[in-house]
Amino acid sequence: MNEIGLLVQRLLDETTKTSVGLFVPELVLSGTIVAMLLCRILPLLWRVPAQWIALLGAFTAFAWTLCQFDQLVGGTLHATPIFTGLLMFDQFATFFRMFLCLFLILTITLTVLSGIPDREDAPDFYTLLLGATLGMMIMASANHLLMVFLGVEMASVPSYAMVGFLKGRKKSSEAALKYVVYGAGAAGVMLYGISLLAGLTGTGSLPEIGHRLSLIVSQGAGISDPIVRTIVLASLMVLVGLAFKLSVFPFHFWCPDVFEGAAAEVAGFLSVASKAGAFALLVRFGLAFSGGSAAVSEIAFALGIGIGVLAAATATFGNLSAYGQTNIKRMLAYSTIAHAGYMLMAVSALMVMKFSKHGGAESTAVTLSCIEGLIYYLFVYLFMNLGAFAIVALVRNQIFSEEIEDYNGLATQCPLLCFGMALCIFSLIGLPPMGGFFAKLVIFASVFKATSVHWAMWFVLGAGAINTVFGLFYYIRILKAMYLKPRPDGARKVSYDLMPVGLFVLMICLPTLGLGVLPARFAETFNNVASVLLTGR
Amino acid sequence: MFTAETLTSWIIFVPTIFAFFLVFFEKKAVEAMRVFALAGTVVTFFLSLALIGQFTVGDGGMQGKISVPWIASWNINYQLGYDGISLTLVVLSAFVFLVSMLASWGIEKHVKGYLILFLILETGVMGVFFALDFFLFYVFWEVMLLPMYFLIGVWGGPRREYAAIKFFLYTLAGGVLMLIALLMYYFGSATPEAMAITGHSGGSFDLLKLAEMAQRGDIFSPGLQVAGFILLFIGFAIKVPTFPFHTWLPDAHVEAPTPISMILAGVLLKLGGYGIIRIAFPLCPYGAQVAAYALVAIGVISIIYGAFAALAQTDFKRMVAYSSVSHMGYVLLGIAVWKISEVTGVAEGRDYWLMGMNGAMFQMIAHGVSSPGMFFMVGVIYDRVHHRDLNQFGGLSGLMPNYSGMAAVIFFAGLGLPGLCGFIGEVFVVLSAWNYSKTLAIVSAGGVILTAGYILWALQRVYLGPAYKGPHPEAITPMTSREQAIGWLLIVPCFVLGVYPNFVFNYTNDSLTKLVDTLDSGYQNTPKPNSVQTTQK
Amino acid sequence: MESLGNKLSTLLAIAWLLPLFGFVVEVFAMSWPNANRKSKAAAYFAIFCIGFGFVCSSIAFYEWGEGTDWAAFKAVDHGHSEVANAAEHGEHAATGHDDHEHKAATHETPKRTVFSGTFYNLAQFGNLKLSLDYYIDSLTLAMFVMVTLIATCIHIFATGYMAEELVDDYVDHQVHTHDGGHFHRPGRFYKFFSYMSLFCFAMLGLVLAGNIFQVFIFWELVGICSYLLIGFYVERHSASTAANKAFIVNRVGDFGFIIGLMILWTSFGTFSFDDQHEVDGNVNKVTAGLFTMVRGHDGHLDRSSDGQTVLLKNEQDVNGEWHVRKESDPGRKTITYTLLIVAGLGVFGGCVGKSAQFPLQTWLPDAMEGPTPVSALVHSATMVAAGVYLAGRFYPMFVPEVLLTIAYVGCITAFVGATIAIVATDIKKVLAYSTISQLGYMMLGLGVGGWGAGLFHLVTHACFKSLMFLCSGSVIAGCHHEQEMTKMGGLLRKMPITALTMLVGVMAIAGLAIPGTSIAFSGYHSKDAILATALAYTKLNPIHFLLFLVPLLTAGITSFYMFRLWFYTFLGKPRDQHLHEHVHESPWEMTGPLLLLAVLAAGCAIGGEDGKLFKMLTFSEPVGVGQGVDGAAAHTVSLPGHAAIHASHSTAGSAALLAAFIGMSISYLVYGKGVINPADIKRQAASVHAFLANKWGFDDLYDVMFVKPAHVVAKFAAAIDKFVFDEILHTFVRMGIAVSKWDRKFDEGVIDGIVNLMGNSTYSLGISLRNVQTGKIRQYVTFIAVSVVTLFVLLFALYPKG
Amino acid sequence: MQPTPDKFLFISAVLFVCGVVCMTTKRNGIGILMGVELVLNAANLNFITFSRFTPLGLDGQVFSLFVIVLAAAEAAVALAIALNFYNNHLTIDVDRGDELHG
Repeated sequence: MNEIGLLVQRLLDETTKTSVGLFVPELVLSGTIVAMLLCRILPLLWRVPAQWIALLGAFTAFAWTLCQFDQLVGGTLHATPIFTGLLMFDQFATFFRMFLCLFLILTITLTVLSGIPDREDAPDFYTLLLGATLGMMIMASANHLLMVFLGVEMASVPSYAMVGFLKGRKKSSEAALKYVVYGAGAAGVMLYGISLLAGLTGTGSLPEIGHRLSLIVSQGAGISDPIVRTIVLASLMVLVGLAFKLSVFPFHFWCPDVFEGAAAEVAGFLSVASKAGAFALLVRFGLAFSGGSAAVSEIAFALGIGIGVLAAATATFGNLSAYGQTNIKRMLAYSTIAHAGYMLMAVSALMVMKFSKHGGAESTAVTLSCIEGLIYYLFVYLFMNLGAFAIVALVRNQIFSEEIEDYNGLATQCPLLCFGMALCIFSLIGLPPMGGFFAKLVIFASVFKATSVHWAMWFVLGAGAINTVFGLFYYIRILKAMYLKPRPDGARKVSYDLMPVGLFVLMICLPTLGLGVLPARFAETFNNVASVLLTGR
Repeated sequence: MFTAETLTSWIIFVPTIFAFFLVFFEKKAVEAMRVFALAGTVVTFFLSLALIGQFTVGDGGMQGKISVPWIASWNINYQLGYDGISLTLVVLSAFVFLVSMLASWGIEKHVKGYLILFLILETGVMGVFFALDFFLFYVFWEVMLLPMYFLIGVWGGPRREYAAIKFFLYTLAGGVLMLIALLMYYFGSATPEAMAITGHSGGSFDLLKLAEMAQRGDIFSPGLQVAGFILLFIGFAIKVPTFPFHTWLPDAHVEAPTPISMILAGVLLKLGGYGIIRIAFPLCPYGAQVAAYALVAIGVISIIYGAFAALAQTDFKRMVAYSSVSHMGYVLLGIAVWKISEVTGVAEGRDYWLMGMNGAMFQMIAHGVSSPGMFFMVGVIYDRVHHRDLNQFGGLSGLMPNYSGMAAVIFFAGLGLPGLCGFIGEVFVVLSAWNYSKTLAIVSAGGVILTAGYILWALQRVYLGPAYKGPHPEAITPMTSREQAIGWLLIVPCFVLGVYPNFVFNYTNDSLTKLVDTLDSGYQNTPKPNSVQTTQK
Repeated sequence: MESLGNKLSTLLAIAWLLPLFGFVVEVFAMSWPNANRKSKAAAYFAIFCIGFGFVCSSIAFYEWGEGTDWAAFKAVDHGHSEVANAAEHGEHAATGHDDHEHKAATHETPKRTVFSGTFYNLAQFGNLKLSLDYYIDSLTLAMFVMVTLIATCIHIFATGYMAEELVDDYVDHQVHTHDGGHFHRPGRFYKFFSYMSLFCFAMLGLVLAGNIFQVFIFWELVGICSYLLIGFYVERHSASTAANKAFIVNRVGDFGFIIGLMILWTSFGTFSFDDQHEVDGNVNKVTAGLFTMVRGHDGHLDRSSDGQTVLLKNEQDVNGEWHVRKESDPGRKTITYTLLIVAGLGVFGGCVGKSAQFPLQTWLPDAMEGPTPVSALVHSATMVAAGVYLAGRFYPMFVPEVLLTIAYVGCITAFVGATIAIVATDIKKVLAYSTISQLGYMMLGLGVGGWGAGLFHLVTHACFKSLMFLCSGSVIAGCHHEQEMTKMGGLLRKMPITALTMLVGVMAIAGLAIPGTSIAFSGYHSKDAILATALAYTKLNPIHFLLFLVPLLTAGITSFYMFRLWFYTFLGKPRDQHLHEHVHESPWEMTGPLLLLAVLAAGCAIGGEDGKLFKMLTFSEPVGVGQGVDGAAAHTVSLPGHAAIHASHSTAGSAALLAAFIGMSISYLVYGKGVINPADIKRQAASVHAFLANKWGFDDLYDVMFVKPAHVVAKFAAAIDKFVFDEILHTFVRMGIAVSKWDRKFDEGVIDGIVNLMGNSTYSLGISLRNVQTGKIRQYVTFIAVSVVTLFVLLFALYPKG
Repeated sequence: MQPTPDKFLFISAVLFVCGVVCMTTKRNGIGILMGVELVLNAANLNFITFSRFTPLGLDGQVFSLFVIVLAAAEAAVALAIALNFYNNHLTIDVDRGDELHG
C-alpha cells in the first residue's frame, strides 16, 4: 500500500511538477477549444468571434513553445521524458510543436481572410482545427506506441470532419467519406501492427524497442525466423499508418481526391501540418531501432533502403501524375505527394547511415544533415505550400474556380498574388535562390553521402534529380497560365484588398526567398535540433 | 567605397537596386522607367570599366578577392573575385546589357515588369562571372533562368510559350547535372588530404581551392574527375550550346524579343563557355583530357552542323541563331585542343593550346559583339515589316542605305572578315587545332566556306536586289537615331577588337597561361588508372 | 643607312594607309545626310590618296636605290649577290614604330637590301607570336610602284567612266521593276571611290605584308573589296550572284590556304618570312623566319637520311649562320616532307582561288559584272595577280613537287582560258578569259623554275591588261553600255585614241616584236622569259614536255583571239548602225590614262632580261633559284638554273614569235579580211564551240558536285533538327497514346508544355498513371492490404543477405 | 487446457482479415465502418492477449481501453460524414462517390 502510495505520489509529483508545466501549450489549445465551445453555449458570448479566440489561443501556444525552445537551446531547460515517458520533451519535439503552432496561426489568419467558415460554423471549424493541431503536436512528441496511435487518431479524426466541412458540396462529402474510410483502414492496420510490435517486445516505449528487439533477435535468429518476420511485418504495418499520413506511394490514393474535394485552406493545412507531425513521428519510430544489436540494425537498414525506394517511387509518381491535371488543387495534391517523396529520401538516408555497418563519426555528421535537411525542407515547405494553397483560396474567392485554365492571364489583374505564386512555385521546383533549393540540396547531399553505403541510394538520388526536372513541367503550367496566356474576354475581374490580403501573401511567400538567401542561421538551429535528438548533445 | 573588392558586389547588385526602385514608379511613366533602367545599365557598365582600371595586367591569378561566410555549416562563402577571363566577359556583358537596354525602347507591353526582370537578369549574369564559390555560382546560374523564362515567355513571338519552356527545361536539366557534380566535389573535398588545402574540415565549394586540389591530383580520383567532367560539361554544353544540345537555341532566339535575343546570344551563351573554362576544366583536368578528343569533335561538328543548318533556313532570325551554334563551336574547339604526350602526359605544344584557349576567349567576346549586332539588325527590319522570311526581302540597301551598310559590317564580322572581330577568334582557334588533330582541323577549316555561303546568301536575299518583295513595303523607313546609335555602338567594338586584339589578350593571356599550366600539372599529377594497374602487376 | 629601313617602312606605310584614310572619309561623307551626289570631290580625294601613295612609293624606290647604291642594276650574277643579301637579312631590326635599330657586329658591307620589321604585335602566346610585319625588298617596291601607278591611272579614268553616277536619280537600264519600268536609284559615285580606296589599301597591305598570316588577312580583305565592287550594281541579280560566287569560290581556295597556314604554324611556330628580332633587355634575340628555317643561307633543303623529314635550321651561330639543331636539342624542329608538300599545296590553293587558276577559274568571268575600272584594277592588274605574287613571295617554301603542280595547273589554266576566249563575244569576257590564261602563264613560269620570269610577266601583264580593260571601258562607255562585240565594229574612226591604244595592248599581250632587233613589246619579253624557262625545264625533265608545247600553242591562240577582239571591235563595218551613230570618243580623263598606260604596256620591259625591270625583280630572287636544282639525286624533278634558261632563250623566243605571228595572221584572215566566214567554222565545229562557249562545263559541274549537295546537306541538317531532335518526342506522344489507349482528348495546352523526348514519354506515363487513381474508395482500401503484403514480400526478397 | 497466446493471436488474425475483407468488399458505407471496427477489435484482442502473456502487462489493457474510446470517436465522426454523404448523394453506396478521380 505504501509502495503504491509512493508510486502514486511520485507519479503525481512528476505530472504536476514537470510534465504539466512542459505541456502548457497543448493545454492552452485544449482550453481554447473549450472556450470556443462555451461561446456557443453561452448566449452572452455569442458575439465574440471564434476566430479571435482561436488566434489568441494559437498565439499563446506559439509564444509558449517559442519560450520553451529558446530555453532548451539556451540550456535552461533540458530534454526529458514526460508523463512517465509517454511523451518526450526535447528540442526536436518542441521545434515541431512550435512549427505547428506557427502554422496554426497562419492557417487561422488565412481562413479569416478568405472567410471559409461562415459565422455560424466558425466555432466548430476552429475547434476541429485546433483539435487536429493538438493531435499533431502529440505525434511530434510521442515517445510511446500508445501515443503514436493516439496522436495519429487525434490528428486524423478532426481532419475527416474538416474535409467534409463544405456541407452542401457533393465533392466535399465524397472526399470526406473517402478520407474517413481510407484513414480508418490505415489506422486499423497500424494499430494491428502496434499491437504486434508492443506484444512481441513487451513494451510500448519507443526508446526501449531497440533493446528489447535485440534480446529477441540476437539469439542467432536469422531471416527465416518467424519472430523476425513478424517484427518486420509489424513495423511495416506501423509504417503504413504513417505512410497514409504522409501520402507515400502506394498509400497516397486518398490524397488527390481529398484535396480536390476539400477547401483549399483545409488542403493547405493537411498538406503541411499532418506531414510535419508524421515526419516527426517517423523519425522517432525509425530511431527506435537504434541501440540494438547488429541484427536489429540490419533490419532497420533494410527498412531504410525500402523507405528510400518508396521515396523515389513517391516522388516520381507524384510528379508524373500531376501532368494531366486540370484542377489546381488536385495538381498541388500530387505535388505534395512528390514533396513527401523528397523528404522521405532524407529519412531513408538517415536510416541507412544510422544503421549501416560502417558507421563512424562521419556518418553521424551525415545523419545530422539528414534531419537538418528534413526539418529545413519542412520549414520551407510550410511557407511555399501554404502560400500556394492560400493564393488558390484567395483567387477562388474571386473567380469561383480552381481550374488552371481559369487562371489564364491572371498576372495582369493581380500581380501581387501571381508574384507570390511564382515565388512559391519556383521554390517548389527547387530553383535557387529560393528556400526550396537549399532544402533540396541538403537532402540530396545527404542522400549522395549515403550512396557510399549502399548502391540503391544512387537510384534514390537519381530519382530525386530527375524528378526536379519532371516537376518543372506541371508547375510551369501554372506560371504559363498566369503570365503567358492572355486573360480571356469576359473573364471575372479579380480585385482584393492590398492591405490585409496582400500583406499576408507577402508574409507567407517572401520567407521562401529569405530561406534560400539567408539559410545559415536556420540551418544551424536545425542542425542543433538534430544533434540533440541523435547524440543527446 | 569602390575598391576592387567591393566593386564586384556593386556591379552585381547595382542592377537589382535599380530594379527595386523601379517598383515604385508610376505605371504610366513608361519613358521615365526606361531612362531609369538605362541609367542602371550605364552605371553598371561604368563600374565594370572602373574594374578594368583596378586590374593588374600581368597577374594571372584572382584579383579583388572577397570572401564572407554565408552558410558556415556548409563552408559556403559569398566569395567573389575576378581575373582576366571573367573581367573581359563582365565588361562585355555590361556592354551588351547597355546596348540591349537601348534596344528595348520598342517594348510596349508591361514595361515595368520587363525592365525589372531585365535588370535582375543582369545581376544573375554578373554574379555568375564573379562567383568563386561553386554554390554561389550555381545560385546565380539558376537565378538567370527565372527572368529569362518570363522575358521570352511574356514578351516573345507567337510560339513564345514553347520556346520559353524548352529553354527552361534544357537549362534546368543542365543545372541538375551540375548540382550532382557540385555535390560530388563537395564531398570529394572532405578528405583529410584536402584539409591541408581548405584548412577546415568538411567539404568545400571554393572553386579556387577545388582547382588547387585537382592540380594536386591525388585528391580527386580519375573516376570522379571523369564523371564530374561529363556532368559539368553537359550542363555547360547545353548553355553554349553545342551539338546535340542546341535545339533549344533556335526556338528561344527566334521567339525572344530583339533585345533578349541580343542578350541570349551576347551574354548567356558565353556563360557556357565560361563555365567550361572556369569550372569544368580546372576541377577535372583528368576528365577533360580524357574527353578532349570528344570535345574537339563536338566543337567541329557544331561548327559544320550549325553552318549547314543556317544555310537551309528561310527565317532570317533562325539563320542567325544557327550561326551562333556554328560560332560557339569554335569556342569549344579552342578550349579543348589539349594534346598530351602519350608517354609522359605532358602537354605537347602547350603554346598552341594556350593560343586555342585565347582564341576561344576572343571568339566569345567577338561573338558577344557581332551576334547581338546581327540580332539587332534582324530586329530593326522585323519591327518594320513584321516578317522574317529571307525570301521575301530584297532591295533594302536602296531603301535603307545606312541600315544596310551597318548590317553588312556586322554580318561581315560574323563572316570572319579580317579587321573585324570575328576573324581573330576563328582563325586563332583553327590555327591551334592542327596541333591536336589534323583531320578535325581540316574539317573545321571547311567551316569558312560554309560561313561565307550562308552569310553572303542571306545578305544577297535581304539587302541586295532591285526591290523589296514582301509585305508592308510602306513601313520601311530609315533607321531612327536611337537605332543608329545602337548600330554604331556595336560596330565600333567590331573594328576595335578586329584591329587590336590585344585589347582582349592583354587581360586573358596571363590568366589562361596560368590555367593551362595548372591543368597540365593537374593531369600529370593525377594517377592514371592503367598506370596503377601496371604498378600493381 | 640604319634608318633606311625605317624610312622605307614609313613611306610605304603612308602609301598603304592613305587609301584607308580616304575610304573612311568617303564613307562618312557618303553617309552624311546632305551629301552632294553631284560632286566629284570623292574622286579627287581618292586620286589624291592613291596618287600620293604613288609618290611615296616612288620616293621609297629611289631611297632604296640610293641606299643600296643601285646594286640591283649593277648586279651581274644574281645568284651570287643573293647569297650576300640573305646574309644580311639578319641584321635589320625595327620593332614597332620606334626608331631603334641594331647595329650588326660584323657585316657593314655589302649593303643591306632587304628590310623587315614589325608594325605591332597582334598577339603573343608563349613563344608563338603573331604580328603585323613588313618585308621590303625590290619585289615589294616594284609591286608598290606598279600598283599605285596603275591604280592612279584607273582612278583618273574612273572619274570619267563613273560620271554618270553623279546624279540624284540614276536609271539602271539593266534592272526592271515589276511594273515594267527601269530601276531608279540615287547615284553612287562616292561609294565607288570609297570601295576603290579600300581595295588599294588592302592590296598594298598584301604586298607589304611581312608574314604569311598577314598576307592572309589582306587576302581576305581584297576578297571582300572584290565582292563589294563586283556587286557594285547591287540591284542586278547577276551582279550580286557573281559577287557571292567570287567570294565563295575564293573561300574554297582559302580553305587550302588555311590548311597550309595550320601546318606552317604548327610545324614552324612562326609565320614570318624573315628572321624576327626581339629586344629582351639587352639581349638581341633572333628567331628564324620561315625561309631561313627551310632554306638557310644557300637555298639547300636539309633532309634526313631517309628523305622523309625536312630538318629545319633554327639555330644561329656566332657568325649569323643558321644550322639545324642537334637531335638531342629540345628546340629542334622538323617537318615531314609530305607535310611540307601539303603545306605548299595548301598555300598554293589560296593562290588558285585568288588568281582564278584551274579548277577555280569560274568566278573571274562572272566578276566582269562589276564596273569596268574595277575589272581593270582588281580583276586583271592587281588582285588576281596577288596569287602569283604570293606564289613568288613564298617560293622558298615550295619543294619541286609543289612547283610541278603549280606548273601543270598554270599550264592547264593558260590553255583552258585561251580556248574559251576564242568563242567569247562579250568584250570584257574575252579579256577576262585572257586574264585567266595569262595568269596561268605566270604560274607556269614560277612552276618551272622561272621565278623572275613569272613575276616579270605579272608586271607587264598588269600594264597591258589594265590598258585593254580601260580601252574596253572606253568602248563600253562610248557604246552606251553595250558589251557584245557582235554589235560593234568599225569603231576605229569614231574612237581613234581608244582603238590605237588598244592595239598597243593587243600587240603587247600577243608578244609581238621585230625579229632580230631588241625592239619588242613588253609582252614579248616576259612571255619569252617564261617559254625559255619552260623549254629549259622540259630539257631537264623530258617527260613533262607538255609544259612547253601547250604554252607555245597557247601563245598562238592568245595572239589569235586578241586580234579577233580588235578586228571585231574596231575594224569592219558597223554591225549595229543605230549604236554606231551614237558612239563618241571618251573625254580626256579617260583617254589620258589610256595613253600613259599604252606607253607603259609597250615599253615597261625594255631591254628584256637585261632591262632594268627584270633586273630589279630578280634582285630579290630567292637563294638557290639561280643555280637550279638537280632532282635526280632526290628522285624528284629538276629545275633549270639561270644558265640553262639563258641557253634556251633564242629557241623559245623565235618559237613564241612565230606562234604569235601565226595567230595574228589567222585572225586577220578570218576577222580582219573576212577570207573565211567565222560562222562557217562555228557550224563546222558546233560541238567544240558549244563546249567552249559553255566554258568547258565547269559551272554546271560545280553546281552538281558542290552547290547542290551543299544545299541538300544543309536542308538535311535543318531537317535533323526539326524532324529528329524535336520530332522524336512527338513520336513518343503518338506511341504513348497508342499504348495507353487513353481515349481522353489530349489537351493542346498540355502537349505544348511538353517539349522533348523525356517530357513526352514521361508525360504519357503520367497520363496513364492517372488510370490508377480510379476514384473508387474500395479499391483504394484494397490497395492498402495488397501493398502491405507486396512490400512485405519484396522486403524479404531483397533483404540484404549477410 | 492451458490457454496459449497463439490461439488468441490466431483468432485475432482471423478477425483482422475478416475486417479487411469487409472493408474492401462492402459497398455500403456502414458496412465498411463495421469492417473497421473488426480490425480495431482484432488489435484489441492482441493487446489483451499480450497483456496476459508478455511483459507488456497492464499497458496492453490500457492500450485497448484507449482504442475503444478512440474507435467510438472515430465511429461518431464517420457516421456523421456518412450522413452528410447520404444528404448529398441520397445513398450510402460508396461506389457512387465517383466524382473525384484521375
